[in-house]
Amino acid sequence: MDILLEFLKTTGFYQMSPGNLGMLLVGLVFIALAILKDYEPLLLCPIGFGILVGNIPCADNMALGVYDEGSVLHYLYFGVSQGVFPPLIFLGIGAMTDFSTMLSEPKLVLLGAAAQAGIFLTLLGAMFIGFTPSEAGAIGIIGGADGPTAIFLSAKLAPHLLGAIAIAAYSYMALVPVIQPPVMRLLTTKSERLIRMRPPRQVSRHERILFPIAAFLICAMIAPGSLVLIGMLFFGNLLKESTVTERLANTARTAMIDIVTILLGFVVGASTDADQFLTKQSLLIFGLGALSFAIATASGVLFAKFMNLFLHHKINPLIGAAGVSAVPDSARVVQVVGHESDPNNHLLMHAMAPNVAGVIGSAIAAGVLWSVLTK
Amino acid sequence: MDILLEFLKTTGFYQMSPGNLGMLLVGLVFIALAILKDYEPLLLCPIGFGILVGNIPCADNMALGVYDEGSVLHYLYFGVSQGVFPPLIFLGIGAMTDFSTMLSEPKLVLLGAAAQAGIFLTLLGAMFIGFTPSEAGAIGIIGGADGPTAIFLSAKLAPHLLGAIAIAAYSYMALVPVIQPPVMRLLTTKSERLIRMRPPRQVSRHERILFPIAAFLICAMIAPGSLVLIGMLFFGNLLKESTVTERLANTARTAMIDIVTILLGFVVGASTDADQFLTKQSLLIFGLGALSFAIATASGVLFAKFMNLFLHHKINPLIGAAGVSAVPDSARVVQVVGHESDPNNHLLMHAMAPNVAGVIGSAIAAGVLWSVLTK
Amino acid sequence: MDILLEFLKTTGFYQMSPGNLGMLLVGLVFIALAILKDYEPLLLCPIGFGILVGNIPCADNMALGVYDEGSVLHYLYFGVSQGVFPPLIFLGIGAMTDFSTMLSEPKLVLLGAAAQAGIFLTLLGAMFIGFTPSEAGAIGIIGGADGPTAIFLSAKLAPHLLGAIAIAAYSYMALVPVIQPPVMRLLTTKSERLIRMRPPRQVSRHERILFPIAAFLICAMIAPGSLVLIGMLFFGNLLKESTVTERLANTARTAMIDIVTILLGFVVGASTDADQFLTKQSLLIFGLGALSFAIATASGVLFAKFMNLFLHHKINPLIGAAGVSAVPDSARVVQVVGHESDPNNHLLMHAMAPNVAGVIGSAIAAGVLWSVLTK
Amino acid sequence: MQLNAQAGVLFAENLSGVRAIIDGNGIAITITGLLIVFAALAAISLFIAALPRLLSALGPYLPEIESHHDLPSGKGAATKSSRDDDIDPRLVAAIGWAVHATRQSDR
Amino acid sequence: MQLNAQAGVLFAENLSGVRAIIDGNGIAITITGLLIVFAALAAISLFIAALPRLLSALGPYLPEIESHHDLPSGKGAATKSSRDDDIDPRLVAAIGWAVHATRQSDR
Amino acid sequence: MQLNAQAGVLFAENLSGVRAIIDGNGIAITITGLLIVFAALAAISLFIAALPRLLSALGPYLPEIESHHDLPSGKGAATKSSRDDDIDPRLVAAIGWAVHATRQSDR
Ligand code: NA
Ligand code: NA
Ligand code: NA
Repeated sequence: MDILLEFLKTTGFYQMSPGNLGMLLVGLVFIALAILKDYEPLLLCPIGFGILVGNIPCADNMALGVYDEGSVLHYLYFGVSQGVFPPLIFLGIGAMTDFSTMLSEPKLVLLGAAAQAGIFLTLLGAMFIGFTPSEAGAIGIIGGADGPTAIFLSAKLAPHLLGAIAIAAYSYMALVPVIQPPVMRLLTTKSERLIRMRPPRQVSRHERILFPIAAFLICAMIAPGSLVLIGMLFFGNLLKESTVTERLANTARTAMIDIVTILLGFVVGASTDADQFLTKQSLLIFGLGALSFAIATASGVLFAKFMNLFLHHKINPLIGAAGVSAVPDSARVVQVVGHESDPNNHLLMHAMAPNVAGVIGSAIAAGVLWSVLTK
Repeated sequence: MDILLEFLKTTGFYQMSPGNLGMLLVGLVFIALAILKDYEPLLLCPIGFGILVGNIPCADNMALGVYDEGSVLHYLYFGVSQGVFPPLIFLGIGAMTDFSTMLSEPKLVLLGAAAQAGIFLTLLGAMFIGFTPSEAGAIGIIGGADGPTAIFLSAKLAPHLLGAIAIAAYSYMALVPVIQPPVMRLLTTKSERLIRMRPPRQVSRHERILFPIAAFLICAMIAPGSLVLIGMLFFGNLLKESTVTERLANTARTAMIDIVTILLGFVVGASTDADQFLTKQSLLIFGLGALSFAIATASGVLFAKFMNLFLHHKINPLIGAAGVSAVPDSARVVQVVGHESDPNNHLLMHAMAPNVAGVIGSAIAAGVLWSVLTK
Repeated sequence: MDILLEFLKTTGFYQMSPGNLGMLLVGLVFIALAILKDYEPLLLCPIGFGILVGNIPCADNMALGVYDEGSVLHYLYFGVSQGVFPPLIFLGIGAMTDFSTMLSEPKLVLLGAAAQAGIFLTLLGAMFIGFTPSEAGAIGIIGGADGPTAIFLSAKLAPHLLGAIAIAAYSYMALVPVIQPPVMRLLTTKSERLIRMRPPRQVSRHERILFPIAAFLICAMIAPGSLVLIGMLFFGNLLKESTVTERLANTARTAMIDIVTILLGFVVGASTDADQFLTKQSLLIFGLGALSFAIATASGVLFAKFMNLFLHHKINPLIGAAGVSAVPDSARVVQVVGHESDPNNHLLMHAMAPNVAGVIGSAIAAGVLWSVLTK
Repeated sequence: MQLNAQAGVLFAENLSGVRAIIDGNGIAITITGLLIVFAALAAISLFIAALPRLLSALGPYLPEIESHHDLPSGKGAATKSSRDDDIDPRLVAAIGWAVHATRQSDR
Repeated sequence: MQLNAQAGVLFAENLSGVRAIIDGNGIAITITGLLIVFAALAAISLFIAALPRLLSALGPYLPEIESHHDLPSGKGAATKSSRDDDIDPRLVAAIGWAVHATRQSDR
Repeated sequence: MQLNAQAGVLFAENLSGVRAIIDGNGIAITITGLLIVFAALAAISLFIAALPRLLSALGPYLPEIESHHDLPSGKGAATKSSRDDDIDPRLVAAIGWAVHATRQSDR
């Protein structure tokens, strides 16, 4: 009965470590938040279940985990480790995003730039704590509040931190309704929160078709490092707006993005094996991540107040908070916080402009960081 | 005109062997069974056409076949040879399976365990005939009556037998309506076949959401080797039952599983080049496969009779036959054979409980075999 | 501020070359033709945007382009460079093609053979100009008027010309309404253009199921080199016609073909980096490509006139032009040109027969060329 | 070909018969396998049986699961949920026709 | 760049003109190619022409092809065919409205 | 494990504090990054602001964008557009029922 005894040594019970047990709890919490609180369920549910899968302890002679050459999870993880999945998700996002609000209120685009200050201040913080410049760049991008961008950049600059950065980015994106409101209330006065925006104008079809082409050329010429992410985003949007490629856009925003979302979330979760994941670095990354979301929110709000110094039609500074991206949750937060002060003030549509601008902004920031920090 | 003569030597007519001709006939029979008899058409039709493709003789200097480095079919076959396709199919199956019946009648789960005896007795038989332990394990899994599990395990334990094992597994799954009924009639009395089951109780949403999470943890802790298959199965089921990820579940059970099913069937068929496939071993595997299905059926039925010794509300032992999995065909066979004795006895819904338990059971068995037999 | 200066050197403005600028214009023209003229938008729109992406100049130390090892575009380009995408597209085309017209008028199949003369005469022309035999074969296949076939063959015979050949093939497929009509008018008399065709007969389900199986065996036995393309085409068609695999056919002709079409077009476009693409060879290839479409059209028309010498019920020779494939545009051109002479003469349905036969014909031609020209 | 040849060689050298089963630990593997499969499925069976009692004990603490709507992919709210939009125009036509026919026939 | 340069070299060294065609077996390739393409498509054409007669000869032995239903993926019968379920609520609303409006206007 | 260990070593050797920021060009990176992000989004913003004027200036030369139909995949016109075909029979039934019920109740 050696075989049975040998087998029992390979079971999870025999090999379970406190770290794995802790991570299993984290996975369960992610799933609970997704199902009970409806926090980004399309991301937290796959990541949560992936964490469960990644933290079942396994014998060393079986290639099972994300990091084991030749295992199925290793092949699926390829899409993450080589940065293939994020651009495909951007393609689908492009094919579902409507840039109309942004086209009708171009000045709000700048709020999407301001919120990226969170990225760079976090980078400085990470350097201060002792991370290398490359690591600091990858950690800073958490402040971009954009999962695919964070995965793409950390795969290039700091692959050994990819798991922690991805989990931090997605966790805080899910926690946007918790993190942002206090910062927003702190930095705005009651009268600022009451400002109403003018209704956006109607945007023509010609504008919507020309925009993705021109915006791609502008971004890619200025920051070629963002070429792939930005290219896929606007390519998807052109497929949507051109109307002659409707069937392609439809597949990109349904079957294709769903398949990639399932696999990406699952393997990102499965990459959090406690042995690799529970380190002092990961904890620091989580701390810096929370900081970066707060800074990004503050930057957006303060920049809106700064713009108001020069504008005749004032901007409601709450809208600046949507510049962090975390589409669409931070735009919803703006709506909710605005609602508290004036139940008849509807800011959601206006907040979408800095919201999608923030996606572009953090992709450009990623391109700059990649270009500057790569050897 | 050397070129023309040279070319004529590369045509199929010039190079055709009796083995290839025989396999072409097998392919045509598979397609005919799928279309005319409706036997598992989603599997037999792709496999059958794949057999045609794999048995057109080709010149050696062109990389065309599944085993030729750099050929298109070789790249597609990667999903089979590395075991990537089976977990993806399990993801889709999880997203379409309703475990309600099983949740309402937990004791029927044990029938899904009993039927796996077919796997292990076939393993002993294969060792007896002279197969190595690894080969015997891969052959035994045919008795699990689960195509993806069989492919996954043979890719790990005996890649050189993968084609024969896959074809045997899928053939007998299609032939379940032929193999099972005589065994079932032989081992049950008329009065046993007349036993009626109590109607299943209603299952709450909380139960259906908690089940995939808990069942995954139980299985993966006990048999980590089944981690990937079982993980994907219950992950898909959680996507379905959580309701907050409905769009992901929907893609997993339509576009994703369809694409993988097409490619998997096609390349499994194309891997049966007669030169590699028509061997004494393949014939032995086919013989052992038929045996394993019969043993599995008998084990399920007999274990149901054994359980009845202790139960107040007796189980109709026909239901034990559904424990082999081969979802949903063997559950239908139970319904049909029960119907013969009493046209008002509807066993289909009850048979689904051991049927899906059998899927779990054979995935666990595969995990144990992999763990025990791998070096 | 070295960092800023260094960064500015990596921007597109600093590195832009006249060649890249020219290609960006070409990309914009492709997109404009797709959206404004509705010329093959599902192909020209992805290719056009891909050309934009491929011609943004990038720093050498970032792996961004199609030809840079380890870049995302490189991984996606794998499907083109290894010929994986074309068979998958053929699978989808098979699942959407209705061969009924061809089954009801078998003699029109020969027109699909005649039009392939364009392939071989172009091959002679390319040899005459100084291309190697392998290169000449890959260039000749442009005359097959079938994008996936052209990509598949050039990946095998002349990978360094793949970009130019693919762009030429798709450009001329889009320009079929411009290239074909003058040739057709030149080679037919008014009275020939007025010939009416008999209405096609009804085709039975048995015929439609048996056809893909038998046609596959015939083609693959005669030209094994066409095995993969032809195999996928008829496999897709069997999935469609068998009716028992409707869900697989449906996914193959929607989600699957859409995903592959998006990626293939995009990376083919992105492979046209001016440094690699703007060469004397590319210009020659474009010239030969235009020639090959004209020759193919002429061959089809003239062969129809030749067949009329022996036929009682004359064929309208315009239909011969549809033999080039370029499905469905060349069939539409036949309808339009026929319409000019007699507004009540509807040739579209009849033109579909040589049109789909032309797809089969060029796949076989590709198989022969591969077999004859490969070492 | 090569794989096969290799397999053939192995096959020829293999033991067979009861000796092969004993040397290959066949019996131990079988017992281990069946034990584990039964243990796992019995554990699942017991868990399922205990689940309703567990849930009713937890009842007061358990959150109500709201009927959630399906969010678009966690990003891109500025989106057009394509599926909701494709009311088939033919369906609208059909409804229109049905209503029209109803009213016609009522007159 | 490298590929291209290499190709350029080949190109410069290549023969051209009629000599290149002869040396490269151009004529033989063309004849072979066209023969094979015609042979294959003629064979298909003949097969199609013979098919109706073949089928009517086989008629009595040929099974009727039943109208099959589409099975869910060969596994997982305990499934919910999702596509059948998604009657758009907006459509139901539209129908309801149409019927309501009809009745209103009839009064 | 290895990756981690390696990272740990790097981490231990790394500088930290203000010195690390200066040595790592942190300030320059931050300024460059923010400048580029603002430059790009400001350029987009200006382009968008100019777009309506640009379009109205180009107005007479701009082609009308016709409402295109969606072509099947650029090949295979002899196709069946599957999506158009799936009017749900249950919907037809529902419409039929609704109309029937309306007429019934009107009588
Ligand atoms: Na952002
Ligand atoms: Na089983
Ligand atoms: Na063609």
